[in-house]
Amino acid sequence: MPAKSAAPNGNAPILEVRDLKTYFFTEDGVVKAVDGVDFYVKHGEVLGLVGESGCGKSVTSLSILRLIDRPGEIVGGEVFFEGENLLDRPLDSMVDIRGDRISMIFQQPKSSLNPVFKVGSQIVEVFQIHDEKMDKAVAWEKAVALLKRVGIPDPESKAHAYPHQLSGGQAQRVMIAMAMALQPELLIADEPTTALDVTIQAQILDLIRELNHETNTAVILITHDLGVIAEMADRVAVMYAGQIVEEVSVEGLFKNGLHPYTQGLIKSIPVLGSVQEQLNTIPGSVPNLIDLPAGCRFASRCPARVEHGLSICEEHMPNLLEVAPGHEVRCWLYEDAAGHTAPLKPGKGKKKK
Amino acid sequence: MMTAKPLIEVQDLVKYYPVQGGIIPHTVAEVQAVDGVSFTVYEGETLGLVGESGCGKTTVGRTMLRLETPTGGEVRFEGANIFDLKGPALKALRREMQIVFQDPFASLDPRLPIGESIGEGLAIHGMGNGRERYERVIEALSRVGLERYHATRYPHEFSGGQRQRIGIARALVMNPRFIVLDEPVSALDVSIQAEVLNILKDLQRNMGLTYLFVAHNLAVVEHISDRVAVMYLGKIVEVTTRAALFRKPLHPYTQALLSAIPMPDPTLKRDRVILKGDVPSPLNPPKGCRFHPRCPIAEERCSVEEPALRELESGHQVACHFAERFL
Amino acid sequence: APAAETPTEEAPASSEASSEAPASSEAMPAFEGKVLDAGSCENTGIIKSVEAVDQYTVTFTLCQADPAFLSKIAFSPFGIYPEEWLEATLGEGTRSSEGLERPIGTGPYMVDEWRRGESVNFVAYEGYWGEQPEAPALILRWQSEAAARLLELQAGTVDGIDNVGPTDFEVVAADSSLQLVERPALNIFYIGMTNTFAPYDDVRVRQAIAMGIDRQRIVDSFYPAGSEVASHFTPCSIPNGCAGESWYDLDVQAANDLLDAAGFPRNEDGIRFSTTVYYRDVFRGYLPEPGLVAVEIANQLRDNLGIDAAVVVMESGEFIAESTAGRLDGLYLLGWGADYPHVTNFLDYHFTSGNPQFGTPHAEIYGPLEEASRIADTATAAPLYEAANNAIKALIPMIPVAHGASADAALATVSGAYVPPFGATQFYYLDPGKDTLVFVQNAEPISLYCGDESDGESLRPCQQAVETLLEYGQDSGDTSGELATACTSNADLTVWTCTLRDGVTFHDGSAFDANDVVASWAAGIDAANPNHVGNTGTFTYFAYLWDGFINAPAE
Amino acid sequence: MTQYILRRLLLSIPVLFGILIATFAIARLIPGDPCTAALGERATQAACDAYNLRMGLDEPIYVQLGIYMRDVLTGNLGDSIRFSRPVFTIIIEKLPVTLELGLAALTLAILVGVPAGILSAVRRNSKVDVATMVAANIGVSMPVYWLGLMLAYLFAVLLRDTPFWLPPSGRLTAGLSSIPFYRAWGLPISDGTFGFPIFEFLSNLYILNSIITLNFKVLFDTIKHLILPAVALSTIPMSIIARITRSSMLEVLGQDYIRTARAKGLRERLVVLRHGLRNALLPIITIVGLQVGTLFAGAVLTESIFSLSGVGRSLFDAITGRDYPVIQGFTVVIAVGYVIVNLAADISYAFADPRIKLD
Amino acid sequence: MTATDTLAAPPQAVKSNSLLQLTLRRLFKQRNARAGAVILGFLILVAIFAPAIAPYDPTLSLLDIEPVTIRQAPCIHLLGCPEDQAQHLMGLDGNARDQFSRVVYGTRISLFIGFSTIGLAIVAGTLLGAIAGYAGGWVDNVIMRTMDVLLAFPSFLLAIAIITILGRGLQNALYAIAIVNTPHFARLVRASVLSIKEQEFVAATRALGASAPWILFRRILPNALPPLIVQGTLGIAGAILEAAALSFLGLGAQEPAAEWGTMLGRERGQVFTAPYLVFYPGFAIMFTVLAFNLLGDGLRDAMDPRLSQVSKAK
Ligand SMILES: Nc1ncnc2c1ncn2[C@@H]1O[C@H](COP(=O)(O)OP(=O)(O)OP(=O)(O)O)[C@@H](O)[C@H]1O
Ligand SMILES: Nc1ncnc2c1ncn2[C@@H]1O[C@H](COP(=O)(O)OP(=O)(O)OP(=O)(O)O)[C@@H](O)[C@H]1O
Ligand SMILES: [Mg+2]
Ligand SMILES: [Mg+2]
Repeated sequence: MPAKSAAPNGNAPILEVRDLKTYFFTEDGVVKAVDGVDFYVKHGEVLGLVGESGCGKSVTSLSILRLIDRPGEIVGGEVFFEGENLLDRPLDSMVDIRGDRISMIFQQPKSSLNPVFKVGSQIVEVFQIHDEKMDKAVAWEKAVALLKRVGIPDPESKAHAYPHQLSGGQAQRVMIAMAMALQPELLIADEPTTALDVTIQAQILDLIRELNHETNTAVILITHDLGVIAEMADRVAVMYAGQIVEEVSVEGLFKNGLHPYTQGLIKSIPVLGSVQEQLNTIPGSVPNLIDLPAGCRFASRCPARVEHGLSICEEHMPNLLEVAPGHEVRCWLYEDAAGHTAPLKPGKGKKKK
Repeated sequence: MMTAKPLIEVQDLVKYYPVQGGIIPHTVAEVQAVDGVSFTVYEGETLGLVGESGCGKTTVGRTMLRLETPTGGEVRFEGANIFDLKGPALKALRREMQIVFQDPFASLDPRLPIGESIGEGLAIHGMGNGRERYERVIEALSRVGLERYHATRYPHEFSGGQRQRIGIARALVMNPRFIVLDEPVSALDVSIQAEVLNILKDLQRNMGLTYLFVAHNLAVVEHISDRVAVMYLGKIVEVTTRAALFRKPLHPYTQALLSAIPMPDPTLKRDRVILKGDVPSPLNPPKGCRFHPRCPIAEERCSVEEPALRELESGHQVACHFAERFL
Repeated sequence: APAAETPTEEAPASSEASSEAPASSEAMPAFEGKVLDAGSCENTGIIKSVEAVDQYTVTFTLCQADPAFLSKIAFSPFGIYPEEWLEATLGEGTRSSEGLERPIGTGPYMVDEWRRGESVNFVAYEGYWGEQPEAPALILRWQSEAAARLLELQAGTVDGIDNVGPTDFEVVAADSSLQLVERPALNIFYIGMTNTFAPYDDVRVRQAIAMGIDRQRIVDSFYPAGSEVASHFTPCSIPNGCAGESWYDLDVQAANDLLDAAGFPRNEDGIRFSTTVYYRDVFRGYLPEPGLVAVEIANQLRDNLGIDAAVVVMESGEFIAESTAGRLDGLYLLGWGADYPHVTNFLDYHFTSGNPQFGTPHAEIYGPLEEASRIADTATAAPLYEAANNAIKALIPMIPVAHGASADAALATVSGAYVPPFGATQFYYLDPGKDTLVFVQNAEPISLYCGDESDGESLRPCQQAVETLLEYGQDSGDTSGELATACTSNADLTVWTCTLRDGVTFHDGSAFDANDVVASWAAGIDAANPNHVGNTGTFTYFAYLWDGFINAPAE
Repeated sequence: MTQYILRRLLLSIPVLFGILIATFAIARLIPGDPCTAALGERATQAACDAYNLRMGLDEPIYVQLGIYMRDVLTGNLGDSIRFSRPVFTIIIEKLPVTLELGLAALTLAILVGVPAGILSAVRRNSKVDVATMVAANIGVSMPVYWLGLMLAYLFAVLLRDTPFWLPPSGRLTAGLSSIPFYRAWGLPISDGTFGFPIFEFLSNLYILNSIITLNFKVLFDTIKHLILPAVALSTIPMSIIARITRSSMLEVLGQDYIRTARAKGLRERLVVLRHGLRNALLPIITIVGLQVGTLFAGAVLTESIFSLSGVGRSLFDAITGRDYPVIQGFTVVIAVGYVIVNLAADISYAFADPRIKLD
Repeated sequence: MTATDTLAAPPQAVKSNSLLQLTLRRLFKQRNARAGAVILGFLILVAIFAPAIAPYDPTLSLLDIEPVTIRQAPCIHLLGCPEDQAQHLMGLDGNARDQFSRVVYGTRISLFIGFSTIGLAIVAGTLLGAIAGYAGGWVDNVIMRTMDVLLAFPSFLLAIAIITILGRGLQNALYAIAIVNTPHFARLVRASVLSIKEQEFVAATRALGASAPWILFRRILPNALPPLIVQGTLGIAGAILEAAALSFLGLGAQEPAAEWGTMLGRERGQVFTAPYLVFYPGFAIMFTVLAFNLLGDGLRDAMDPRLSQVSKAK
């Protein structure tokens, strides 16, 4: 495992998201895709964001760059980037942040590149957007250099290729080249390898790690693959139905995951080399984001709730509380009715009846 | 289990897809999707088939069920070559062999209540009257953990995991002996994936089914398979028991594959073999050993001579000139 | 025609043309008169021969007396072209666009250019033998929609328009900046029937319809002012046209009695029988609103007589072919416009023994007609026409309905505007008060070689450039001299001698003489003549007015 | 790419052959006698026989077809029955009228339709969007000829004596004429000159002709006459283009690469115009090609209403007049032109979209 | 507190929603579609109750019945037309028939034209397209090249040509329009068949041993239906327009039928003198065509897979 980099600027986070709420106002109702998300990323750190499909990971990342389109809208919260609340900026001036200071790579590399432009010129565009005076030829050379750097064979000629002429792995490398063109302070990688084969995934993850090391870029790595998290992340935030339910260091997550959902998730993955006869499952399904329950969103599926016979779960929403240094959980098992951390260990819950 | 008799023998299976081109469209090239694949599936076992995207896994499965016309080779079901069957005989065979697809959404007709989807096979084969068919559908549903009232609902009303269970029920209702599971859990979230895998295992145990389990996720394959075959670019490069494969992989590709899998354990330290380059196109596969351009141990010979699938240890076959090094 | 003696001085425009003409301007050679001769009357219609007796005298010899001869030869298809020009541009193998688009005649205007799709442009011919036109330039355009034509006139962009729509008569009359130029109603609209089809084989049915149709209502509602209900088939302004009894009055009761008697009782819906009203959707002076009238007649048949009639519109050509061959099994709406001012033009064409149009011809009708057609004197012929008209009324081969008025319109500033009853307006009489006279007609001409054209839209421009031996009066069918100063006949009307005008030159500068007359007639009427090519080769009016070609190919 | 184009060309050959057979069949299947149509209502049987002999109408049908094919392939479209003129010449005269009208309408349709569609897509569900789409829906539902009549009524009658008055018919005000450029320049070109049809064809495009001869009076007059028919004719294609642009733009704006462009920091206007429009234009090219057919249908009616003597009107007249050679010639030219336009659209699509197989 | 004791209680057996119901619901959420449906409903009512709505027999000439002249201007009492005159909302036509009654009756013909032509075209197109798509090979080639040739002619020209062959009249115009529209449906069905043929649920049916006709008629065609319905609705709009245009030229419906295009064509010369005779029939055509266009657009959106994904994600 590569060594985790230490935050150079002390503990001041480069990005801090507070109580972010992004809703989609659809014909069927309001989809509360992100409903009060809090987390932070420190300089040079890799934060993993995990959760099941549809829990709001992508929407969260898009909200940071304010790329949410109608019918979606960021309805509340704050996104502090280097101390500035991005949500207070005029939307027009977000273009100064995007691509320059915060950049992003997406899950589907091939569809994320414009099919009618050469990949070289799509990289050149990044330079020219943020430095209008830059000479086209200079920009092109820089683009070729970047392609070389991300390991594209024969970069001079591949710069002239159109996206459809690249393989998925190559396209993702082009995306990464584009994202790192201006050496951003923060890189958001939204499931960057889901569409790729295992062997190619390893190459791409390697590349992101390299970027993180060499330029000290902070990374938010979004994935639903706990294996990727284990290999890449320093800290992890677990999302469930539009909320962060647990935030902890990566070791802490696997050794001492506290939230019942986290635990269920970890137990349900088949692990290479350890043969289990039955896999653990999480019964039921994710609640409808339009019609959310009043209490804990995991309550209906929570085995701990049944075990402990907690009724508060279905009535009130627990808070995200720090239960140990650098370890936050959103669960009634660890909170008392007054909103303080309760000294509870999972499996030994007090009966609330 | 290993003493069981072979249920299906695949021999030198070849499937090329013609590529049309030219001013007057004609076949200008062939995609060598499957190029001489042989393996045996024993009664009651699960054979895992892994490999990267596009290496021909699906094609193997579909060709075995005659959903594609083979270019060459044989597939014997209990000794009879199914490629020779026609008409009623073929129809009868269809009851024995079933398939569950990767995409749980695309594999169900969106305008049919799922009960009808499941019962369709019974109707096609004229099995039983309406009532009996209905009962069997309900039974199949309950086998996969769904309720009676689900029968009248439509696919879009189900979650991915449920849909995949419906797909399984559709295969089950025919009482088949062999099911090709073509990446049945790849599209699902981990928690749902676990649920489906559990069902598959239970069913196999209870009904004595034989599976060909196609997947690209090695951990999943390891979890469910008795034996595993690894494919690379239309060829099988290694076949062996689950234990042997994960303990002592003999093919450099298998090794790389295993090491490339991110393990959900941050404390684990591994020496990773990161392969260079991309998977080459099956349109124009490399000469000699198809893996040699990316192989860390490739030598001159590999680019000229194609390695045969050799049995190095009992029940452990490898297609590599230098596999002995890893023994 | 020998080239002009003084080719260039007066007519510079013709210098080019005259240089092409054979150079024979030395002393006048002895005149060699050409002859067109059918040999016998077996091989021709009425015309037996046309002969250039001397340089300025032409003789027409006929196979039978023709009292209408003078009226006929004034008709524009019989215009005179230079002999050499005909050979050079309209002969077999020599026909060119020049021949069909830029006719060379002797008229006051010559065709400058035919801009296809847009206009035919004329300029005054400076060498014209008569007076120069009032407007030095004439532009003829076309527009098929009556409303749009009127709009152009109202906008003042044109000086005159053809065929004012029936509903627009009042509009024009009421507009002080416009003038309505009415054309006498020398036509007949009739409802045709074929007596070989049931139930029209029963004269009682025909009579019932004749009495059951309210013709007055049709004329009042669908015809412009000046139109009248027909009392006879032929308009009264034609001598002998109105001889005999007038047509039936409206009598619905009597009509129904007749139908009852004929064995067509009403069924429970009040319907006696079903039939069809055929028509073509083509505007004609005799039927300005064909669609409306067809529906009106169907309505009247149903309401007055209990006859259920479907209205069927047919393609024009097909309609004419079917109706004139007597193959339509219902009623059909057709009419006739006078070609020349003689009663034969109406009656003989429709009711001769050989015409199947109304089914089996009636001897009671064609008998007197054949006899009358050889009589030149109007009064002598009168009793015969009276007999024929009375027979028509009694036997009802068709029902005459209306004589439709039609009118042109012009700007009030145009002086001398007129519409002649026969032939087309000669625009050189009109003074628009400016250099160019613009006139809009219904449609584009088909070609400008009018020996082979029959539609008014082609004949009108032809008539500006090409002259005939005689011309019609401005307000009557009387003829007067044009290229001929006079034509006289022998006593039995079979030999006509025309004295030609001296000193007339064609637009190309060549001089006009008797041989040009013979050549022009030969091209039209002699099927064996090498110049008998024309546009389509039909030469409709030569064949029809003269009862067939000389040397017509055997059928 | 060349291979793609060649293949597309090759694929159109059977269609072109089909067109030839079809046009031949259509002309022969039309009931009625060409003779009476050609020679008039009073033609005699003898004249008709002679006529049929002359026109080859007495040959067996397959011989006629063979002759017809040979003639068309050698560029001989025959002579009009009614006008005794080469069909080719007639096309040279009529086609420019329709072309000018069609191009004007198409230009108008694109110039209005595309921006309207973009605006509508970018401001989805706004008032602008709703208004544009209501207008577009009304536009496709409007009968061309009716709109033409209404426009004529409005501009020629109601607005008479105002500066907005527009002429309801024709190509030029009477008295004005567009002098062909070769004559205006005194070029020695006449009927027999090599390439004359081309000169004549070009000079019949009045706008072009009056521009190159600097005759602005005629130019403005031509444009004035063109406005109403072009507007009437353009409504349906305009509405269709606006709708396609909108939906295509909406689809494109929802694509992943648009998000990428935004994430790069590109300004919204450029995102829409550079990344969005470029991709959204692709289906529009195809639609524009197909609109040529709509334009033609409209031209038949528009030319009738505004009395323009173009291909549409002439063809309609030829059909009612049973002028076989004209029907055949025009139909072949129109169908072939239509095929070529759509071929061109396909090929330009291939140029515009790098994803189409480059050989 | 029973719920706390079980996990993920099974959802109650609520009434199931078929895709059709879903589509309909989505359809009626759209302004466009709602407007279209309302107009269409109105028109259907007008068509059904035409005899009750129309004050006069649409073929009755009022000459001699009322003191009228042909093409008399509208007389509307509300707008000040004297009460002692009979009311004619849209004036009288060239045959002195009440135009309002004719416009009302015209609804019947136009709706009939729309539905019957497109119905025919869909049946023929589906047959041809399904055969071509499913059989492939030379059958496909022959059918589709023929369709290509038909498509190579601008459709209106083709329709005119067909009518010229068959003869004028409403019935022949209907055939012509049906023929002209058939290739579009054939293409659409073929494309659907080709793509649906490759869908996994078809492979699943094949794996069950289904025969070719079974697959074609039970799996493929029902799924090819949605685009067909959309195209059909829009096609009806086009067909009504085309039929009216043909009638306008005198090639379609014939007198005395109260067909809007015929009415318009007959009186087009009156646009400057009696504009009401041109305005109302034209407006009626536009209104009707608009209804189908709106509905078709709405249907397309309602069946759009992209939109259905949003609801799937929930
Ligand atoms: N445009 C939209 N309109 C309506 N709902 C939306 C829209 N975009 C996203 N959502 C909803 O927001 C929720 C969160 O979506 P998001 O894409 O963030 O999920 P995710 O966690 O990234 O899932 P995945 O792993 O599948 O990418 C989902 O339930 C989705 O249905
Ligand atoms: N119908 C077809 N026509 C042409 N080529 C095909 C066809 N089906 C599959 N192929 C090609 O054959 C090769 C093997 O495809 P196959 O679907 O069997 O791969 P796979 O191993 O199942 O991949 P994945 O993991 O992506 O499902 C691929 O290169 C594919 O592009
Ligand atoms: Mg996501
Ligand atoms: Mg596969």
